[in-house]
Amino acid sequence: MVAKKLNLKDKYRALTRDLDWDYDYADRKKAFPYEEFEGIKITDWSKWEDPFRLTMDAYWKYQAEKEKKLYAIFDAFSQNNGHLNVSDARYVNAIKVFLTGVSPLEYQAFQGYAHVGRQFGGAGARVACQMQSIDELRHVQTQIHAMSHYNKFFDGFQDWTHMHDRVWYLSVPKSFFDDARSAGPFEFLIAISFSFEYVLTNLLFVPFMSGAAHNGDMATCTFGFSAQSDEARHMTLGLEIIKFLLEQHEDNVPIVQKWIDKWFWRGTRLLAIVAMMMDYMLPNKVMSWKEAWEVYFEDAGGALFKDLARYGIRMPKFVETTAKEKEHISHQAWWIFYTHGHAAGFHTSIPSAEEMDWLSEKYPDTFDKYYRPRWELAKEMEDRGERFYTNGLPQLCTTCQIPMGFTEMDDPTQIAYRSSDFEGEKYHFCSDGCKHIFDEEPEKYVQSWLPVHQIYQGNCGGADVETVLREYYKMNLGEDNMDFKGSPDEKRWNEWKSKGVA
Amino acid sequence: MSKVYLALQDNDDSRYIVEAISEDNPSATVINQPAMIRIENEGELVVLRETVEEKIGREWDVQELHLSLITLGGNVDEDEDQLRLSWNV
Amino acid sequence: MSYQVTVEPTGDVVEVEEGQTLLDAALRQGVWLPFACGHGTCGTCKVQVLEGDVDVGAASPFALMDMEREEGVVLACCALPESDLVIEADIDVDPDFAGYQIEDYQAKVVSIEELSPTIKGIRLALDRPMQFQAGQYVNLNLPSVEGSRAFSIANSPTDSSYVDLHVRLVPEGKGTSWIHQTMQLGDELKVSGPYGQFFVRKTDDKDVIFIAGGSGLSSPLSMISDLLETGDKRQIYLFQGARNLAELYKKSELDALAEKYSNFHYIPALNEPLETDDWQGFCGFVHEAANDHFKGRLSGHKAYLCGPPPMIDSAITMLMQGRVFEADIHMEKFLTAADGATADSRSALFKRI
Amino acid sequence: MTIEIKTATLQPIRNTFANIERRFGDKPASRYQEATYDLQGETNFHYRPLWQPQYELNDKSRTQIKMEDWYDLKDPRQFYYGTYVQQRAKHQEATETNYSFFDKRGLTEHLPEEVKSHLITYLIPLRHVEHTANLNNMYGCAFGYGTAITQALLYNAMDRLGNAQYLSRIGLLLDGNSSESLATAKQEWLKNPAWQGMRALCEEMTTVEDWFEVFIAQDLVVDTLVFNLFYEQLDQKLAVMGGRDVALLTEFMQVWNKDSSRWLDSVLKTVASESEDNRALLEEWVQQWRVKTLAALRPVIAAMLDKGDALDIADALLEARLKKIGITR
Repeated sequence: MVAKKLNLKDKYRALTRDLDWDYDYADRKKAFPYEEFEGIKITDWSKWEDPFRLTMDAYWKYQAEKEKKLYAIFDAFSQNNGHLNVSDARYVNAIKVFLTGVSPLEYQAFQGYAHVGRQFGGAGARVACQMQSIDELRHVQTQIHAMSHYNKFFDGFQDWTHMHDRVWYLSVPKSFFDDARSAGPFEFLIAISFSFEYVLTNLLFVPFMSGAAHNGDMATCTFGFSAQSDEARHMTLGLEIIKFLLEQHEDNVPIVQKWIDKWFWRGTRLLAIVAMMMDYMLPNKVMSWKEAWEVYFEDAGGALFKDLARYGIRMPKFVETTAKEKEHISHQAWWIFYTHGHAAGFHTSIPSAEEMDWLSEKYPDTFDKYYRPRWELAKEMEDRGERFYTNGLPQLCTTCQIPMGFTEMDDPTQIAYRSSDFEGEKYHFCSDGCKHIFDEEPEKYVQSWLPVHQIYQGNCGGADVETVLREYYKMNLGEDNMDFKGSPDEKRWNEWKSKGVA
Repeated sequence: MSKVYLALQDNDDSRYIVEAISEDNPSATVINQPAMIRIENEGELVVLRETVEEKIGREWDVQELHLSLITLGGNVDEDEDQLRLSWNV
Repeated sequence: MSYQVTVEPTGDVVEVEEGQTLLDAALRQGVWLPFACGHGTCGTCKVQVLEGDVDVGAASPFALMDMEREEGVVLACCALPESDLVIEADIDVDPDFAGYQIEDYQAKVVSIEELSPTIKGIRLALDRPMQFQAGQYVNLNLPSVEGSRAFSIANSPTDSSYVDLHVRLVPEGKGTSWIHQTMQLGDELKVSGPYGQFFVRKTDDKDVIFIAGGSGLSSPLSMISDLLETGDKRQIYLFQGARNLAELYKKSELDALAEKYSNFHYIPALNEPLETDDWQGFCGFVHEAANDHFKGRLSGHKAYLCGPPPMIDSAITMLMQGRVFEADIHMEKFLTAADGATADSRSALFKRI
Repeated sequence: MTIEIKTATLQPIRNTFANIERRFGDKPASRYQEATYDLQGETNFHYRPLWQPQYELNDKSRTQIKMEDWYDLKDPRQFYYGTYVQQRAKHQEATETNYSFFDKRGLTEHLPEEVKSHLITYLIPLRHVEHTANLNNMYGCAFGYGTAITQALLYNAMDRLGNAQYLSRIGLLLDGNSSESLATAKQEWLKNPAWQGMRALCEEMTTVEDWFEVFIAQDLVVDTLVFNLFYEQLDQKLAVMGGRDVALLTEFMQVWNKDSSRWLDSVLKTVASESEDNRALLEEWVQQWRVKTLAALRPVIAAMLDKGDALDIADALLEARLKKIGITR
């Protein structure tokens, strides 16, 4: 008998989706209980198109090969003291932000996809999510292993997981994923697979990867490339889920639109941290945040939303605000950290004269007018030995949890304040986008664990900032925080460099 | 009597091997150096397959030691269950 | 210098220019390949090279591993052909695709008919019968015109000793100008075919909607004749669009078919009827006629679109708003020299439309 | 041999991450440790799940089992992602060789019809049991606490998908890729009265709430019995019937079971020895699911194996395992 060649699509179906069956003895709704409460209507799971057709044998084979290659590079990196090859020790602060702010999100993604990878009633969708779950676990673990060597030579990496659960600015990324995971299964997928992985992920990974490459960071660059090679599955899952929901039932369209509006805005707020990294934290610059936004969102996203329009989906709400924000957001975010540098787990710094010129060139309409004067003043004060820190605790936006430092985009001298009343309490927001999100689901956002409120309420081990930083955050004060200038990181770096060790 | 020693590349497999050696040779000294782990002991040093397997969580062939080995000092006595270093008198 | 790349398992042929990537060339020529990042890091667009030489380009070592490189796998988004190629991609072959062999034929012009002021119908007798599926096209090599020109076959496959083609005169178009102005009865031409993935998915028993514009009546005519001649009982709707009555060709033939077969419905639409046309039918664009006929609820149908890109684009939007989606939309875009360079940056949301 | 390698003197300022140092002291840590301990968020969750407002996102009370430190449930195989996939890739490569050997030598044609029909009626339907195991291990991964156990459950879940796919490929070998044998085997699973007990049990397991109970039911009780009955006892019977070669196709599952048992035994031993409450609870769960599983298996085993004591043999094995783990005394 000559075996006929089974086409890949039919074979994959036979090996995955055909494993499931219709229940006769137990209540299937009890086995998959969370599919309906969001109002999403699934009429026919069989219409799910498998976004990729990877069986476990091939998965093991290819992923093992990737891991072998990746860990060979990690081993070589630490054996050769690869950290000495970075452009400047200041660069390392960018990856401190990554390990404390982003890697725990990969972990949350692992958990979120494990949940939906169990809960979807459709076997095709489930298996796709399971594979993403294990990929996300891979990402967090390879990131830890890539940073493990840096941790041995620089401050600020050592308590990344403890910090993620507690530190004020890390509640921005943490609340983002807590929000997605606490939502229903379909919202989770629109939030993470579509809005984040498909629409915005290039803005996170490409700048970090090319930033690493431009600054001589072989380890980060390599895990970045290695992680991106899994993204094929993740991005196609993002596209499949949105098409599937939009095609299943027309009542899903407004629900999906609402989620896109919400998660696009939440995503842009989360990315403020990438914006400041690109413009201020990389000694060797890649491109400006504004340019990255134009290439990766405005062009690519524009084409996507043009296609989505056919389903009756429009551009996310407040997208017009982001067109203005790209001129300001990185400068304002870095200013927040500069003024609170004593409470940050990484080192801040004032841009050098050359860097300011670069910023002027990249932001001809805004930098010289609004931001250069601030930095020049800060520099003057620093030179006089009067480096200042803002001592009070900032008010936080209830939704995105970023301190209220962003301005009205039509008047960059005016801090933006929005507020809503709910059950007798007043809640504050940094923008129309964040206020809108709150107003749609106030019961959810009143639960936010706002770090500043918590400190005031005495839930963080003390009322004064120093005790909180030392005891509750477990920061090594004088080592992890404050400016790069004068830090132990700087001192060691200069010693290594002057001795010519390498 | 002089010390016998093993120097291993500082990689993940070595960490389990060192853990096993430390357990089987309580008097041995472990010195972590850049990219390298040196274990030395007065008189004798033994690497037992069984202990390494327990630490590393899989089957382990004594000859796999050579994948991570940089150098050693002492006369070698190796079989399928162990590698023993000592100075022949 | 350009190379010909044959994409298996569909057999589509793509011309790739020097320095152009496989993916770019394929997408611009309407051949869909799976892709996502577009710059060599994700690996979605892996294809297997079966014949020929390729430069793998800037593919990330993680997206394309050494063992895959050794096996001749490349990423279409980075790969630059260095010879003619045969590649195999992860695309589905439709169960309704007959996959008739593409061959070269010698053809003779046996009739030239004026179908409308801008469209000529020509019949080419072939040196031997050509098996094809209704909806497919042929390539013509015309004297003194570089390259080949594609035209859909308008006759049903029942008699395959000849092909009927509908040729609209494209202003500045060298090929169509030659056909309209120079071609004579008895001229000999080289023809190759059959090509294309446009055919009726008969295994899906949904009712069908055809939307045709300009000379795009050719394929639907062949497909409808084929369905009706083989006694297919599903409901068949043909929406034919033209500017005015003179351009609405084959009307009486189609009226007669509708008369003869109760499951065939013919709805012509004119978007700029002349006063002298005394037009009683639908006024407006052809996609509007379809939308109007079904009152915006088109789900449960399969749709076949054939015509110029703007018509296709409007029809897809109308269909999707009427809840007919990609899996049920099939089309043949008539790209002319005038449409060539307008390919925008596109998303990976849709595969075929 | 005394060659000294000269290295630059660059002293690290710390040996590992602070959380690892707090647990194991200031010394270099293994990759397993750095990639496992304390990874999961533990406090200050922002919102309660809309789908389970009675719990936090990560919540220890999703099971009645109590652990002082859930990270005690470490994996003796030291599996983090990298070591996991590399280990499985090795097994996969060997398995691939077996399958292609089987295929190339046309061993299907040499199988007696009776063996083929046994495979379709009894072995291939197990892919649906494996599918259930995939769901059940994902359940534990999603609702469990601490990376030590949740990552191992995820690897187990993916393994079960792999097992189901290998079982399906046996079907494709038998039917020359027409999928007919898979369709027939599925009908057996759905319609054959002998299978209905097992099918009902599988369906029931996916509705149980306590994730640790699901884990016990599936990975300890069902798996111990099923692997013995279908991969050992059935294997012996097939060998007698002239189907010795089938072992080539099920080797992966056998190797896998050995590997996974090592992990399971170690984890459950830790849980059972943590407290008498835990042990008693485990025992209660085991006894409940043991009774149900034996009843569910009885008809299919009676039809499949000629030996009257097949179930007893499997059950004795389970009993021995429970003793070894310390669940029963």
